Amino acid sequence: MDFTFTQDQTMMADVARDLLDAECPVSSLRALSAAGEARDAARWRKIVDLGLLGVLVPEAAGGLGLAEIDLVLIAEHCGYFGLPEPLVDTAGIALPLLAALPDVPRAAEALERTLAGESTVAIGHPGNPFVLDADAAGAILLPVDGALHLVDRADAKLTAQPSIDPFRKLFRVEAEPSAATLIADAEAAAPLLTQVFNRGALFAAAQLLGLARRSNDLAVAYAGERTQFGKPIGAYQAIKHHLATVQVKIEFARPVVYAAAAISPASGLHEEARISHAKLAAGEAADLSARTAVQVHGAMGYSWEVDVHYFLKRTLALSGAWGTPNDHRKRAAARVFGAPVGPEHTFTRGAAHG
Amino acid sequence: MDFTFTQDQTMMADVARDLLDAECPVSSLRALSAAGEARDAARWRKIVDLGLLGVLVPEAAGGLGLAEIDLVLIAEHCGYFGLPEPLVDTAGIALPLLAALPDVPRAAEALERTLAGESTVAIGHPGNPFVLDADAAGAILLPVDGALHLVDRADAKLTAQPSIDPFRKLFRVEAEPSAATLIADAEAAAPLLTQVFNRGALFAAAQLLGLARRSNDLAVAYAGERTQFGKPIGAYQAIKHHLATVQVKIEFARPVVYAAAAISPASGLHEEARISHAKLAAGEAADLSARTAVQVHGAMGYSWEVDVHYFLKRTLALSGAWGTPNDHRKRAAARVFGAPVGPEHTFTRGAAHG
Amino acid sequence: MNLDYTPEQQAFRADIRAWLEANVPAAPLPSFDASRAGFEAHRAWERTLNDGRWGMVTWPTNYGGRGLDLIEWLIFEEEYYRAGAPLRVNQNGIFLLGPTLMEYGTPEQRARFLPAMANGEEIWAQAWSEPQAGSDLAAIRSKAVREGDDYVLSGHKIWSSRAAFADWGFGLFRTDPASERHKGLSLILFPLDAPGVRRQPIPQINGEIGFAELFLDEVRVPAFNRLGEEGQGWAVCMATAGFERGLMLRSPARFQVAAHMLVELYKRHQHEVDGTVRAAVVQAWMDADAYALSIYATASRLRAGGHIGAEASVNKIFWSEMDIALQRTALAILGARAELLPVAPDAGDVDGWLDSYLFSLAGPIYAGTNEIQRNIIAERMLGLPRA
Amino acid sequence: MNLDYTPEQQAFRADIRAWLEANVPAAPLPSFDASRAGFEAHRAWERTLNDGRWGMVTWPTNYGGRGLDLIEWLIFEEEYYRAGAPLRVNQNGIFLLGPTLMEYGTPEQRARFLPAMANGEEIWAQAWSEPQAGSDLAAIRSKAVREGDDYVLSGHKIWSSRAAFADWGFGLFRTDPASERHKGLSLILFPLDAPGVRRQPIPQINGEIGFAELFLDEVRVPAFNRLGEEGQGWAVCMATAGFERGLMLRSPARFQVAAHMLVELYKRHQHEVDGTVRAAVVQAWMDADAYALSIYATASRLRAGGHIGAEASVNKIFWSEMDIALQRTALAILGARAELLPVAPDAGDVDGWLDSYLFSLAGPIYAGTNEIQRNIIAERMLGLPRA
Repeated sequence: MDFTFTQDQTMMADVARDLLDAECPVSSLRALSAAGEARDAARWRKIVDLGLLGVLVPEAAGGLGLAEIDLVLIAEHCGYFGLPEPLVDTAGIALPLLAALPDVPRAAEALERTLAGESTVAIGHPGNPFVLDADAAGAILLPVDGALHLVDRADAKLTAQPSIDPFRKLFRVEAEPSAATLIADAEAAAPLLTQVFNRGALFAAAQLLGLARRSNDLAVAYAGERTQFGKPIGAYQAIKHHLATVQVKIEFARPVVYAAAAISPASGLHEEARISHAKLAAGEAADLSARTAVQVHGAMGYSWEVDVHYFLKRTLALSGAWGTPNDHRKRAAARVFGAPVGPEHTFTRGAAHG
Repeated sequence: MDFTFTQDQTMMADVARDLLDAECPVSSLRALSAAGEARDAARWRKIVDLGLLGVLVPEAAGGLGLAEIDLVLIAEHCGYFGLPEPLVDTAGIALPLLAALPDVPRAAEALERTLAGESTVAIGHPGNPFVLDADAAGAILLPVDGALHLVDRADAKLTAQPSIDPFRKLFRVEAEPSAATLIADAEAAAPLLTQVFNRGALFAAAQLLGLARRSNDLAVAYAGERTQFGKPIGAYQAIKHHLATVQVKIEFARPVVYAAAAISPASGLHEEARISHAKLAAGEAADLSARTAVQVHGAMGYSWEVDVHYFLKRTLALSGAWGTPNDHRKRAAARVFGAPVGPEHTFTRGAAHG
Repeated sequence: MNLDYTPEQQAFRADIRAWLEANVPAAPLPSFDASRAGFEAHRAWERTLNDGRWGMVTWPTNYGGRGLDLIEWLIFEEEYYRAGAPLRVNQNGIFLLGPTLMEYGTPEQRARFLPAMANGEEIWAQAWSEPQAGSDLAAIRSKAVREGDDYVLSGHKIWSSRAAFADWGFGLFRTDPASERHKGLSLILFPLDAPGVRRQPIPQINGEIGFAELFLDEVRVPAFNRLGEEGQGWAVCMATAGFERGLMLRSPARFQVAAHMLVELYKRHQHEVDGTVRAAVVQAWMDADAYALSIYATASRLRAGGHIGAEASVNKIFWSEMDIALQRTALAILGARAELLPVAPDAGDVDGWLDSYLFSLAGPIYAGTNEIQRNIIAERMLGLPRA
Repeated sequence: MNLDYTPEQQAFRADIRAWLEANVPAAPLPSFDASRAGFEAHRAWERTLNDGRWGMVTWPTNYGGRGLDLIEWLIFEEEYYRAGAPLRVNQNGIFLLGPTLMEYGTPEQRARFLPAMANGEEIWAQAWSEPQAGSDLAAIRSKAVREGDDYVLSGHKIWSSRAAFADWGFGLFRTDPASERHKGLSLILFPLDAPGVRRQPIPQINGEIGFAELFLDEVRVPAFNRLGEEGQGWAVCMATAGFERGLMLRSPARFQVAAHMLVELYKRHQHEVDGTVRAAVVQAWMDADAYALSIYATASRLRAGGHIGAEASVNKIFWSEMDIALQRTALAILGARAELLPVAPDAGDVDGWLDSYLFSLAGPIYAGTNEIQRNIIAERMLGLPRA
């Protein structure tokens, strides 16, 4: 029992954070959205070169052979910096899925090309109505009737579904499944799709935790600068207490997200409830944090000019992606009412669904 | 359309308030509970002498022939002062029920004796698990299999059910119903019992509104006196905002309670939803107000020595009496999902249950 | 107390309902904050309203009104929102400046400004805030220097709603250069196309431009444009802000219609969401209902000679928090689709909920933040000591 | 990061579970705050615990402990609460003063006080607050005058928990009469049966007497009883308060057991309540779980050499608000029966929920109000400017 990150884990996360700090300032988001773009190819190249995409890929397949807990801090930083490029979905969801199909040549090839930064793979899942980044991907993972297909982007019909978040390019994807596109039949696909959903929810939670921290950092900074009635507004107790309340939410989402990562990958009743708890807690923290940041910024918070809205919108989008709060409350309830509860079960694993 | 009280209504309420102000200080509650008593006979006599019991009783039966709206402010004051004696239940529920049975001699007699202050009538209802004040009553209204009986206290077996509120004497009541005790058969009793419940909920709401105001008044007064870190705690923004938040709750419970009274007696979908809304809104205001008052009083708020706990306990008890929040949410939902909504329906009446 | 409408009130409701059914544009007008075309379409609608004498039914007949009372105003608003009629592009004029003109304006000022306001010829922007004077409105630095029969205005206004396209603005200016805080301010009206006025639109969170910055560089206006006495601008402005926070600007009907839409949205999706969402829908309806009842009570009291006090602050807090809760509930029902813009092909019934949610976040901020409102309630209503 | 228990930790859990199964009294002990008999029954239980070397497993073996780390402490607490073992009547001693003695006490002081604390011979009351010094603890007026080898204590302490029946008290006294605020205070231990000590019980909202006032009139104690340097009492006390707000006093297990009971209560009544109550039950479980995870993370960090900072304030806010929400949910399930005392013949399964609810209201107040905690978070953790 040791609920601390290893030195390796924090070092790798620090490297990622430093890269994002240097390469993903809000000015770059502002420039991208002004240009109507959603991706910065140069930044993506640097991320690829850092080798972060293969964290969850076995060493035999060219990755680092690590686990979710090794990626969770990096996903949190991606949320914090509002990274538009698909590092989290690629490293956290798509590649471990492809790596789980080593005997499927097309999957292995897509894995290799993605690891090399030559292409990306977009992920369709019944839990999400649309596919993110399908236009920029070389191939799209597409569940059809429970089976899993990998279709070339060129063979798919994409219908853009504009999101409030300028960096989330969503699409309805239609494609003709065939024996050629099949990479896992329904039986083989079922556990993989479960893992995809759990990883999606886990890493969305990690990003939401980062978003929560970012919005509060922005609000704290502004509250220290902005003066009204002769003193910084951060000296007023009302503002202090708003920000402290957000901080409490953050502090109690954090260990849940990390604990969920520490027990991944997994699919028991306990583990799924913890992942859902992480998504709920981080989502609530991020939501309250973003709204509080708007409020602390006053009218500025409602303007495009101030940075808050980028994180508010990402928060809104990720709150509904990979399971809504409603979906995740249901999974938490399934565990509470379907398995023993009590202090001796904090770290219990497994248990089939009731 | 005139959403103001008449001069007569406010004058009568002011008279009641002045009486309670003089006769029901917290010191009298403290003395009563120290003596293990729940009633002050002298105070009850003064209330009876003021003629308040007959507000809802027709003039022909010796009352004032008025309506719920004429009693609502008085009930609010009873809540404000934490009156232990059963003015609200007697004038607001028991007597109008008895008055609705003019052809039943035993009902008429009980009405007459109660109006004269010689006795009281306790009220059993399926919506409440126990009967309040059954020990002190001369007779008890008891629904059995849908029919309504009036049993002498001496013929009933009472089992005391101690409440956290020292002035709420609750009892399980068992009695042998007979033709002699019957005052309304099931068919005649059904609408009467509905009215009993609606009046019970309405006047509980009015008392909760008064309780909400009282707790906040106590907190505001203490916040102006108590000094910490060199200034009154009421000068700190955190305390100010707590108390302002309570005041907002109070201000938006108030018109709902009054509107519910203005359309009573009635039993349509709209009216019942409004009464339930009143009970919910006043209950939430009273609950937040009492808890905030404890918090503002600091450790003092947790002591028996300070007055807050009397109002906290009454709030707790009345929140569950005459329908729990759960029950009342259900009635509000029945109206929202069972009848047209929209701004033109604010004052719509009637509509049968769906 | 009598909560039934009179036959006259019912007849009035029938009249406005019939007129709206005949006149409300079938398709929604484009936003007045998004383009000049949308702005002008709304100006035309204001003219249509005025032609029917429905512009401001509470105004005296000589200014195009009907001289009706606040209860009829509420009925008008109920029908107006129920019919889905266009938002009022001139709300700064008709709801804020108009009543102030009637209270503080000279007969000449009323004659000059009210008719053109009523028929939409002149659309008004407000210009309260400055970069350093938001919640702390008394920190205003913009100045008005008297030169003969004119004032010369200079300064920098911000968060000026409608100023991107409007014709006129009104705001506070320091007429006494030696004054501080609330003293020495005057309320002055100025044309937005006057020489020396530069407008800089402020894109909002949702990409629209409901606000602009105004840079005033020696803008010359006649002293006639000062409303109220010189140096009394703060008192005049507070009266106006009272109206803004209070009765007129946030009609209960607006929230009741939103609650109605929420109920319909919920009914379509009730099997996709759990009991917490159902309870939130019912709560939204109850809150909108409570707000309506409260405003009817206030209107009745005002009609009987009462005044609006700190309850303007109470109302502000209630409706702004209710609005956010209501919009959030809608997003909870929409689930994963909540992030979609209405133009998305698969948007389904996302409608304008997302935009309304973002707009609702401005509620606790503008016209005095809710923090300021709570201070006001605590100090003026509850009598707690000032810090 | 590894969230599995080691075989040693699992064996430790099995040991304490077996011991508790064999030793926990079958019937609950009477409250230690309600009567001398209840108090003494709990004292006897402390002795039993100590006899089994289960009194404080983190204490060194020479004081009756097992020298185990904080993870084992958490496991101990989980099993302790799971078994429904008696509340710790000496918590002021073993959780607050004990660690402070180990940190600041001389070897002689530790030898004098720790064994008697461990075996329950001496039960401790805390005496922090004074009538004018609640949240503003530095406003303390009680004084300790040095006379030779003694201090002479005078003053008025309030909200002294356990003081109605306890043997010893500890509190801050002004040893430098010219000092102000945080300076010139010393932490002094004093017997509650010493001449000059008068105890006045304070009945609580629930009628029990967990607190007393202490009137000290020239109470003479040896200077030996001063813990830490003279005038350094504030620093010593802050270290103690850090522990109080932080890790020891509010075991996650306590809330997890409460959440477990809530789940069982809900299961019995789920058809009587709606989805909001169900969601609140699940939320209570999640919150208790999050609290446990957070404390495990802190314990892991402390074991690796970290220190507790402002997260003590974060914890305080979280558990106190969680506790109120949890208890309120239980009352919502009990419905109309919630007002009943457990002695009511028809109380059914109301159990101790009402009392727990009332007690939970003290959570945001004691050991520094949540308002103070939010100030601390804002200023020390977020770096916001002081007012």
